[in-house]
Amino acid sequence: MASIPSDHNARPAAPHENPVVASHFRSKAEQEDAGKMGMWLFLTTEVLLFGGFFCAYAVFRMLYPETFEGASAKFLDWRIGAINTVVLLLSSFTVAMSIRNAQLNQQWWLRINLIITIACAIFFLVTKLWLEYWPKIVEGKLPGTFFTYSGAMTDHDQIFLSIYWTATATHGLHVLIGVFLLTWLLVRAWKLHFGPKTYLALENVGLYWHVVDLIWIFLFPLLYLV
Amino acid sequence: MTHPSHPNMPGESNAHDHHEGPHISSVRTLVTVFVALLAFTAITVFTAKMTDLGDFGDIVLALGLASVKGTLVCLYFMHLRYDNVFYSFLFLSCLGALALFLGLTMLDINNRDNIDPIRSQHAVPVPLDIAGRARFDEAQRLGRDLYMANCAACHAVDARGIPGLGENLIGDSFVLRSSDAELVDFIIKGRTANDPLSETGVPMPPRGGNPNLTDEQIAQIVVYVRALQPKDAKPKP
Amino acid sequence: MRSLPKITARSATLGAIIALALPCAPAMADGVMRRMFFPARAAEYSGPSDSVSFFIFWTTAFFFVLLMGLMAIFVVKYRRRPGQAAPRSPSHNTPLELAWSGIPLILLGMMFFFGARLYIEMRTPPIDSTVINVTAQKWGWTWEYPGGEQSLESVTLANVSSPVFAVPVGKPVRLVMNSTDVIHSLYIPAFRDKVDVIPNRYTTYWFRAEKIGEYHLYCAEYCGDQHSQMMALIKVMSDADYQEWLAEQADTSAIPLVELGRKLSISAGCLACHSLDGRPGTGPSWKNIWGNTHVMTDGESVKVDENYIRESILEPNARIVAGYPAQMPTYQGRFSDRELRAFIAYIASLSDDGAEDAERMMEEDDAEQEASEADSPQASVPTTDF
Amino acid sequence: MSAAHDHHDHHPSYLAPKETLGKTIMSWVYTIDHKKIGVMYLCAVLFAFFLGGVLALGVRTHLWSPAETIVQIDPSTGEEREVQKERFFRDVTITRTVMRENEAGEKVRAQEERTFTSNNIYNRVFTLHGAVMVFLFIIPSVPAALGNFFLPLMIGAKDVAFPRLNLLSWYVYVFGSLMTLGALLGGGVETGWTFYTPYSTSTEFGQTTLVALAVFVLGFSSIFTGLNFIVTVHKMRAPGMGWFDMPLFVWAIYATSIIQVLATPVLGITVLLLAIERMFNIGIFDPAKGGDPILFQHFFWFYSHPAVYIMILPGFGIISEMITTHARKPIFGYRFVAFSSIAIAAISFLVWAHHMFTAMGELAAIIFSGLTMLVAIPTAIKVFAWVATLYKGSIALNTPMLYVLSFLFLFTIGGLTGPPLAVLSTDLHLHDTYFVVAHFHYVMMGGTVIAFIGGLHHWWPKMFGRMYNETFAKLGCLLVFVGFNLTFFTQFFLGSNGMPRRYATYVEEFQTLHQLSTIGSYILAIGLFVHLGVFVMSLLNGKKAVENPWGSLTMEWDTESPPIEHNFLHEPVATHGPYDYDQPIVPPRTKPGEWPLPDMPEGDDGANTKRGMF
Repeated sequence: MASIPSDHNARPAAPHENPVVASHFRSKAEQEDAGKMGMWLFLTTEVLLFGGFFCAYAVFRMLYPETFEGASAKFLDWRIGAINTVVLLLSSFTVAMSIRNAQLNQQWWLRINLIITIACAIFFLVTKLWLEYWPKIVEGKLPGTFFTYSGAMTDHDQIFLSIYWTATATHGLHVLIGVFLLTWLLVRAWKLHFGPKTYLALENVGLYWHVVDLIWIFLFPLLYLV
Repeated sequence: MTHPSHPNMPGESNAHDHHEGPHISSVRTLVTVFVALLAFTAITVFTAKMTDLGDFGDIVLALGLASVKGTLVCLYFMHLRYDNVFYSFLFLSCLGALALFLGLTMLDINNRDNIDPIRSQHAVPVPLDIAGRARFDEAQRLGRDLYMANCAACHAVDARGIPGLGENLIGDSFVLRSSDAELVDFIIKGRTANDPLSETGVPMPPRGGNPNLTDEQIAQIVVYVRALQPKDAKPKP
Repeated sequence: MRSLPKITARSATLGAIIALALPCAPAMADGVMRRMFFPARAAEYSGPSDSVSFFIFWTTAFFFVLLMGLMAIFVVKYRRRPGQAAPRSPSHNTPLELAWSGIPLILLGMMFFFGARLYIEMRTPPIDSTVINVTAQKWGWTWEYPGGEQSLESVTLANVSSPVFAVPVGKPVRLVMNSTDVIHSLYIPAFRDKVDVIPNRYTTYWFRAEKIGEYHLYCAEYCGDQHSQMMALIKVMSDADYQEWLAEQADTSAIPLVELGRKLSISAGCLACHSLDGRPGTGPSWKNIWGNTHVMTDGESVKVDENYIRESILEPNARIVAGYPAQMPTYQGRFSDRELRAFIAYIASLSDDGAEDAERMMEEDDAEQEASEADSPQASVPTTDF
Repeated sequence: MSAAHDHHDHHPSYLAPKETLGKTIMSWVYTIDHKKIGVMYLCAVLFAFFLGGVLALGVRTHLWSPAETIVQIDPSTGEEREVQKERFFRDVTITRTVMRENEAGEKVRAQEERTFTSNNIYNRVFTLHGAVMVFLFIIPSVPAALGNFFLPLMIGAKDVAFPRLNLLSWYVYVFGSLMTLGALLGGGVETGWTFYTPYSTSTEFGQTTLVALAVFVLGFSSIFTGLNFIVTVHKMRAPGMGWFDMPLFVWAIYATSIIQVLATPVLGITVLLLAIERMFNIGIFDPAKGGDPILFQHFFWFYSHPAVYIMILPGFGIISEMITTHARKPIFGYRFVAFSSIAIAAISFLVWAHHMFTAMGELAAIIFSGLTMLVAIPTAIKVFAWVATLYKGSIALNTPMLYVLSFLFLFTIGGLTGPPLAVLSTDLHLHDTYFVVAHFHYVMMGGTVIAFIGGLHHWWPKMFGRMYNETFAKLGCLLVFVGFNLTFFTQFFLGSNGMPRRYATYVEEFQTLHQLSTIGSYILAIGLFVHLGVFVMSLLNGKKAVENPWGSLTMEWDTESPPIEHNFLHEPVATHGPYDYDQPIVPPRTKPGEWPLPDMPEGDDGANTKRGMF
């Protein structure tokens, strides 16, 4: 996608030195502002999408406080949640750093920070699947039809589990999408697509990644702690 | 291939707001924010696990700390502090929409039976709640007879259950943990055998299979069963 | 050029006509308007509810006439004429704009206030209300009167046999409602109220009937195939009639078994799904099924006999006839043993070759009735099926 | 790249065919031109409108007679007798093959019969009528078809901010529509378009899950369109065009887009949870498992009430454009009208639960009833402003203006029948009756659809460069107006007399009104077909349209009819307001100078946007 027309005999300019403005924009600034505003608008939709889970959580917590008070300790291990929180915070930090790297044209640091971010994201997913989801599947701590856990104490445990599974699975899906986006960024970083003038894609994916982190910041205490 | 912007355009100002170049975060700021986030996470975990502020207090504290963390992420990692103020406005308006959604929905669900002062008493009449201690003994006596006539066949005369038929009512955690009103409600509705929460695999017929049992009589049965339970058992008020 | 005073004069005339018409409104409202707009008023709060409606109606009608009148005048007066440009006129007028924001706000505030005040009344049942337990299910209503009586009377509404429910005139009645399956909504147009009936929750509908008569009851929340046939007839009767009616419903022992089954199948809403003419509905038709063999969804073949019918009523989803949805709610705890036998006898009697079986069951029942009457004259002590 | 653009011939219209048929088709399939996408949306939504209309006629025809063939028991004698009534939908028995275990425990194929009763078929038809009309037609109709075409033209931009996202939104829309059509063919849905739980989670023999997922997919299309428009309005206005120099259609689309972006995600999560509930019984909305069916209604209406304004706001915008142009008057109270759009968008998030007054708690009901009253204010401001705009105008009684007048008539009725539904005590009587049906058809069809058809006439010369037959168009308008009123005005009386909605059968006292309504629906359908004929004839041999046939002052008329591929030959500059009809002379809009137009073939146009944007 990023091949540069090379019918000129001069050295093809590195992509990050030669930003392209699409024909329907009046200027590069207009294009970049538009791109970023589009991303922010998309992020508002993400927040409201997860808002549905938060609303369901709040309502059922209000209806069945006895279930929700005990459920986190009964079904979830806060240590795994805490580790994952730290990992996500670290990845957020490295993404923020990588934007700085692009702004200062530190190409190697940019790549290293992106690699750390991707590693964190994959670590998060692996922990989630291997240490959290798999044991629960084995024990039958599943929502709805698949709920076979034998140690249930209150009527509404499975409501908690339904919210836990749908919310964390949706969040996990966003992390997975983030992994793909970050990998795409890494490939582009290797092709020198990012520099002080051209880091919009990096910034936008970064914003997305921060929102994924932000949602986890709220999911973690609600599901694992209180 | 591209064309430069028009420098003399009168309406340029609406196209973009920052000319002086983007803000570059310093390493120190980012590291400080990251460390602060870790610290707040540690505080959240610590307070939730080690202190007991009650259900409500725990939630308020945890959400308060999460909000602080979220604000830090927004302001510094997401650059809102230095960026176009319209983005902050956008983000806040979506949080506002979310707050409306959450707040008004909870307002409805929390208050749905409140305005009518007598309905909540009559919907599921529980003698313990409306008649107080005075009628307790009588209710227990009536409940015993009703229990023997309607429940003993499956739950045994001593209420300790019959394998393959009825659950043990004295030691069962479900019975112990449920409030009186919940138990009455449960008996009225019954439970089918294929309900995933059924522990016996045997259906509990609504109203114990006797349609003539009134809600009040069921409540009397509950009073009787409570009397059989160990003295230190504390069902929810 | 048209001068401004002329227009004002014309608007003033229009305004005067409307102003003159307004005082007549209440008088008209009670006559022609009410017949056009609303069904009979039968409950205490039907009248107040209509009054709020008419307040809204006349307010909105005023604005409608005003707007459409102005529009019509402008269109005629300022229609395009060749070679004549539009005269200049101001393109905004802040006081006017504020006025047409503010005045509607005040009127709307009044509407809201009247409506909310009446609403609180309509949702606060008096403490001395008679409580009737209402159960809704696909597709029928069951009213359980304070003494445990259930309606056995039925009428035909929209070609469907529907139950009749009696209520006393002048006394507050409170329906405590619950649904066994999906959301329904109890709606009696003559009472001007409807309340949703929600599974796993009790909702309340109260009224004080004022006028003796017969009124329709509908289900107003969409609930599936026979939603439109989930009707009933409310009979408002004098207290004496009401007590007599209750006594009639209470004593079923004199009703022959097949007849009892027929009555129950209407009042319990069975016929919403099970036709009597052989046409398949949501459930299999009852015509000629007695003694037949059904193929179940799991491939098993089952003969329709006493045990099978009993099981189908009490545990309907244990075995489903192939080709039908598992829709039927359980009737566990709803019928006495005799009532179950009544169903069986009635279904048997609907088959060409089931008449003998039905006869036999009726004879057995007669014998049993006699025996129990001899045994204890008051057989209304709660008994268990276990 | 700086080609000479002095000659129009070098810049063919966006409709001009390419060298070969294949290339022409490809130029549409891969297009990122907002005009082509707008036209493709137009075709798609008109198809949806046709489909929904046919389903509506089915509903109305079925309701011609009150009840079906049934065995009736005479209450006095206890005898059974048969009553015969012809109805439109009949019982249908289908045979299907199922896998079944035989006695030996092996799976074998077996034939199974299943009967769909006429009621059941009626339920499926009205459900799909609602779902198709709401999700496939009205929501995308004005914003995605007319908005896509005219929003960039009206603000003097070459395209929307994200052209590819725009094309993607069309494909997502088509995909969602195909899922809905697939559901229609695969057995249909019988839940009502509102999918209320627990009914929707417990029905069998239907494609509820598929339709829920289709709605999820369509939500993305809606979000993409809204997001695109917000950024376009913010960033791509012509030089000199401030916020209060924008046409009111742009304001309306902007307000609509805000709602689309903020409300649609909640619909997404709602239908997603519904689909998961149906697949895995997770119990969040299922009362049998401790879930709360009323919570579903909150979720659903938090989107679906604002969605009402997604439907009607763009219609308001069209009316503002048409009324100023054809009365040659500046809109009365521009700022009040512009802000009222934003106010409606904001208030729309506060009123959703007035759909649930019979189900919810009393305190919340009172609060929501009070908040609902607020919506009436900005709406009233608009209607007053439109009528005031006519004052001292020069009103041309052509088809667009006739549509404006019928809009004002119908929408005012629709709006004024809102208060009885927002006031608590009266709503208890009218909720879920035909009164509601009539009310929202007056708003959605009498409002949005009338504005949409009027707008099509208004902009038709610009979109396709052809005039239409004025006489037949007026005839169509008359038929639509008469048919519509006959269809739906009767329903107010049905409703206030206590006829509940979604009824396949009804008691006989309502028959006369139902039959009047059915007759009206056929007149309405004939009127719509007249319009279809007018449009087809116009495309085939309509008179060629000039650049600005109505003498309008908004920017989209400053280019050729139909517009060239890159909209404007010279860069447009906002030198005067959109409604300066009272100015004796308006300065020309074009600014001499460079206005780069790529002269490459349409299919390769993506090269220009290669890296930067979506």
